[in-house]
Amino acid sequence: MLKYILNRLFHSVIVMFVISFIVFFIMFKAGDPVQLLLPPDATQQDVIEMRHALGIDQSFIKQYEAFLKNVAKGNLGNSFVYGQPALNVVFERLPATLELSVLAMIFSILFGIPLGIIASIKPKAWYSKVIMFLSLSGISVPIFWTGMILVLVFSVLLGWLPSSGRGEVYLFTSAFTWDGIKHLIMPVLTLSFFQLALILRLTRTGMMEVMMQDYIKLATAKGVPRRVVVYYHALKNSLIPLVTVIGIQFGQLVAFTIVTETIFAWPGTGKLIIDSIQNLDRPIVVAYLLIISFIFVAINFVVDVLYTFIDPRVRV
Amino acid sequence: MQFFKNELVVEFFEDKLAVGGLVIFIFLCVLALFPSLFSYQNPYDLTQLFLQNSFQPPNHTFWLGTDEQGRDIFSAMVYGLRISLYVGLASTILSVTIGYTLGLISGYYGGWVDTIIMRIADIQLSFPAILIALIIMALWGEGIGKVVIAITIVNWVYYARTARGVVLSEKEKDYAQSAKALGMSNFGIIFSEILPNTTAPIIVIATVRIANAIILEATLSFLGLGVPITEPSLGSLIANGYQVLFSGYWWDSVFPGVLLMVLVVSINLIGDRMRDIMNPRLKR
Amino acid sequence: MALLEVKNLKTYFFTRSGVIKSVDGTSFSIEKGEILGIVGESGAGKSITGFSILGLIDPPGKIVEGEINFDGRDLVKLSQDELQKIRGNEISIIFQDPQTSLNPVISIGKQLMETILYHRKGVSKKEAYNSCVEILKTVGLPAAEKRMKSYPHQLSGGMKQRVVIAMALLNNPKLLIADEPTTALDVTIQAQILYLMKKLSKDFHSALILITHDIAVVSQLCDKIAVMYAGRIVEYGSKEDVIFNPLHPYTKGLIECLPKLNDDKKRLYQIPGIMPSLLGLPEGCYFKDRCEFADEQCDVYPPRQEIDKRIVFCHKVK
Amino acid sequence: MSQSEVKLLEVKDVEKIFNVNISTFKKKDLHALNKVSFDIYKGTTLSLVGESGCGKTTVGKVILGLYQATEGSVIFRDKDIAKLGPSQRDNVQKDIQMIFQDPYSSLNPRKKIKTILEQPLKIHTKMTKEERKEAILSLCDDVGIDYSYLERYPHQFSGGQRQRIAIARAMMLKPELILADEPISALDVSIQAQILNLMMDLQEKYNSTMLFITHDISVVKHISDYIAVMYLGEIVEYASKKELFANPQHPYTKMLFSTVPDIHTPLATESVLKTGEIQSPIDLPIGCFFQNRCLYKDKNCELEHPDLTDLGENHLARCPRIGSF
Repeated sequence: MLKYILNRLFHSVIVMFVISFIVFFIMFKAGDPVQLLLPPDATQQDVIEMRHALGIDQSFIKQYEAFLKNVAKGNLGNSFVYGQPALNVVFERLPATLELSVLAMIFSILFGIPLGIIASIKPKAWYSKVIMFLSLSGISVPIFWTGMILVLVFSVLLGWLPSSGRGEVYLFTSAFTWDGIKHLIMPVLTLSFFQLALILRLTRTGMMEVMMQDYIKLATAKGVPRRVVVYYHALKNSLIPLVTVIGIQFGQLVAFTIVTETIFAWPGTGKLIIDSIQNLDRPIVVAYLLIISFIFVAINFVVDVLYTFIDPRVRV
Repeated sequence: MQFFKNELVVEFFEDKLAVGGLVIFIFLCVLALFPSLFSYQNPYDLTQLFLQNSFQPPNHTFWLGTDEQGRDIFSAMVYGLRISLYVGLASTILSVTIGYTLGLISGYYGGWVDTIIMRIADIQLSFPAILIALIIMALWGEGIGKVVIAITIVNWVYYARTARGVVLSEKEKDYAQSAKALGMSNFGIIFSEILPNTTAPIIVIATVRIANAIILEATLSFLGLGVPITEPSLGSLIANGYQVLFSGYWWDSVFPGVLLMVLVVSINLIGDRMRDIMNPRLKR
Repeated sequence: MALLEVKNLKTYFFTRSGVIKSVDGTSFSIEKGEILGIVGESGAGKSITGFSILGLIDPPGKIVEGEINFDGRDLVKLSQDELQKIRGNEISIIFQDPQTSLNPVISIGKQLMETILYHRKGVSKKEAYNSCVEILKTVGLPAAEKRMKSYPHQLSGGMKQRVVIAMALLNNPKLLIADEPTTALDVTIQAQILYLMKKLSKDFHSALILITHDIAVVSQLCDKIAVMYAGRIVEYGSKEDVIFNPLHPYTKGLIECLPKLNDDKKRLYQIPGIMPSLLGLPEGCYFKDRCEFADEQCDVYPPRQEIDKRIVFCHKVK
Repeated sequence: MSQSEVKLLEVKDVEKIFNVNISTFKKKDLHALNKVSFDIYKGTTLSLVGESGCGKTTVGKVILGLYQATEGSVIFRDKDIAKLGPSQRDNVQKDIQMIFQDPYSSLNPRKKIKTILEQPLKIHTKMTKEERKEAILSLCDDVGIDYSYLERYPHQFSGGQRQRIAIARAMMLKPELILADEPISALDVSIQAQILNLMMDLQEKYNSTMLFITHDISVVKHISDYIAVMYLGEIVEYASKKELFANPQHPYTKMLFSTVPDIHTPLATESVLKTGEIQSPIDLPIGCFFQNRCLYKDKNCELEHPDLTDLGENHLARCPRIGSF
């Protein structure tokens, strides 16, 4: 067991290492930020000095070496734009992003799984068809469009909810204040529509596949009540593959905050990365990508380990 | 008319929603293929635009209103549809070709070929798809061709993984073994024996991923990192209209959005039905 | 009175390609403690007969006609809730493939215990646990306590089938239905399982319906035999009569074409042709195209004949 | 029966070891075959009998080239093919053909019957299109396939018909050696006899040699000249059919014979419950592989692995205690 966990941990570290290389390589190729940073009337001397100050006048290998050394010290360099350590800039905004993602994920699971089960039990009933059609729209509508329409309806036309910003923050999150909640509703809904629909559909297909199995028929044949067959025998089997999906999808959610935050002017990392990409603010982009990948890899690791607990077939 | 007697085809047509999706999709394809037949004006021909027409709400002349340059929204949508569809189809064809081939080879040969291809896929999947596309576009700058390539790079993994999975089970089947025992070449076994038996899941995923590619392109364009504004797709039309959405000119972005939604829903309806009838695990 | 009496049972499947009459008017009965064998080729309707008794037919299948009288009740008329009380309690079933019969993510112990707990109110978990360990020992599973904690993938096919048998016997059912219980197993394991089933159904005073394609297995185990062909019973009688003096040409052919242990290399007797598709059944006797005795008389489906307590459907039997 | 003393195929000390994952991070050796040796004589049928997992199919796949032997040799026409894949065997391969167990998966569902039958000819002969057609039609007559079948796809046929097609494909090149891996076990009882008869007819007509792989003892009695009983990757008894059925020696053979259901014998007795189950081929025991199921085992059986010894008249058995029980 411990050996397995260490094995997976080692694997994760390798993946992180490769990712760091790719990310750094991409940013190295990305172009020269100096042109953007200096005023138009800067002299050639200014440019050379600035390049030296930023450390980008050296060879790729040298830069990468320096980069790795700094990473080991927990230093990803100073932001070209903000002048502060890049990690700090990203970490400062991370809670706002995670708040959105976590709430959206919880919301999607809370509604997606039960609705998926309902739609799987009687696939031909009218309510199943309604659920399925709605979920189809869920995976068909781009996130930015959902957000736009929500703003148009609830902020512009009805004036019920604020259209931008984060509202009052209490202990890292705005979920504990009424003002904060009002600001959260639309971004979270926007972000969760697609996930909810996806989880719902996967639950449904999984349940329907499991319900065809012999062991479900045998459970019925030995007189286990219908609800136990569905909610214990079948659900337990179909939840196992869902864990993987939910793990992967959480990473996707974090990435999709880029869109949500743009629309709702949410002060998180998504907005930061879009700005930084446009400014070629290399340290910020690298820091952001590394942190996101780290979250992603960490989740995959947790899912792998979790698997050995919930699925007796892979238990060591 | 052998085609209409095929069991899968018959089964497909039994679902009214799916047939509806197919009809709408075909209609949209016709619109996109011959945009000039359906539109009031060529929205990119500046000689046809008049500033006095700007920001007109929907009316008799301009069914769906006009934008700030006096451009007919309906006409712009038809042209935008063309680009959205092009990006979706082109990137899907490219990524199917690349992913399918790599998946077949990876699954059939196994060993280090498999390890390398699948490790690359694993690492790529360690990044959220949209992030990869975003970075690529940020580095290369906008452009239709670039969007197609970015989406291909994101999507090939899904085909590769699926194809590999199917090949792993197909190559152990007796028909493949018997071809091998006959001394057939590996190339022949992969492409002439195994490939025809792996198309069903690939077709299903491809349908779903066309829809996905269209959404991804729209999202990139919305963020200003997709197709250039001179050749707008539905996504860039929405982005363009979004800037004036709260000034009351809602038609500028809402109508392109509706069309985008209809397009994606119609493709997903088709994909859904195909998934249902081709899923061997739901068949008795 | 018979424990189970099936009268004119018809189970049809309403598919896209047409109505499949999987079971088309079969009648048979079984007494307490008796063993009945239902033999036939795949698609003959034998498994569907077994599933019909327990009301386990899923759409597009449906019991369209007939009675299944069990212990004074007509099972066809009962609701799913009422059937649930009978399933696994008064009537149990054993499936063909032990590999897929047990839930892979629930421990053997839990799967056994729930069979008791849902049927017998007032039984404590402790008591249920003890009965389960007891029955695992009865079916010959070593280290029963340890096995209670195991998951199905940790057991071999033969062991899983023992667990399924144990599960079926837990509530001391009056009737046990075994659907090809040994087809997926090796001969040596098959012999063990068959022996066990015969012995246990005696010890537990359960009647047993054995559904199989293997006429040799049926002859070793059963008191009565029903031979099914294309959804209908063609011959039905005591084992001695059906095996050693078969009347219907199909039964004769089935027995004749078995390779025998005591003869030398020579051509086997063979029944020509194949069983007709249930979607394209011929007019008249379903077997006529493969039957050496068939003539124009066989263009009408043969009537039921009772000859010395045996039932045969064939014009050529007098 | 055209028995002869000419060896067509010689299998010598063949070993096959698979390296399998037993859990996510642990690999172990699975000994599928342990020093298997036997000869097949021209024009005869040798049956390999045993329960699932005894390695009988692996033997077939090594001879066919789908697996390469880890050790040992397979001599066919003076050539050692044990470690060669099908495409490395030059002109030898076309004389070894296989009939697979499951006719539902052995025919490519996307190919017409015509294409399936033509394939061996295309790969191994220089026939013209006309000659190929001629050959296919003439074999259709032999095997009992209607010419109209040729334009159809496999899914339009029943199991029995498919197996006929599979047999036709195997016979296409008129091979000297036919490997038949459980060719009838997936078929209905009334069809099994048809296929068995067909195979015997063809063998007679083309004077071919057959390796028949099966778990079904009653079929073995019918079709074979020689029988090898396998257990856990090794041969435990070998004899001519007559000798083996008249005089089975190894405890495992006896157990197998006693458990075959037959309408003339009664059900096995209580003692059958003591016979246990086959063991995993990973971590084989030191002594006799059959020890934990053997009703006659003594201490020595746990210590020493017995050799295959000749009991006279070419009857071999792997048990030192024969005669003492």
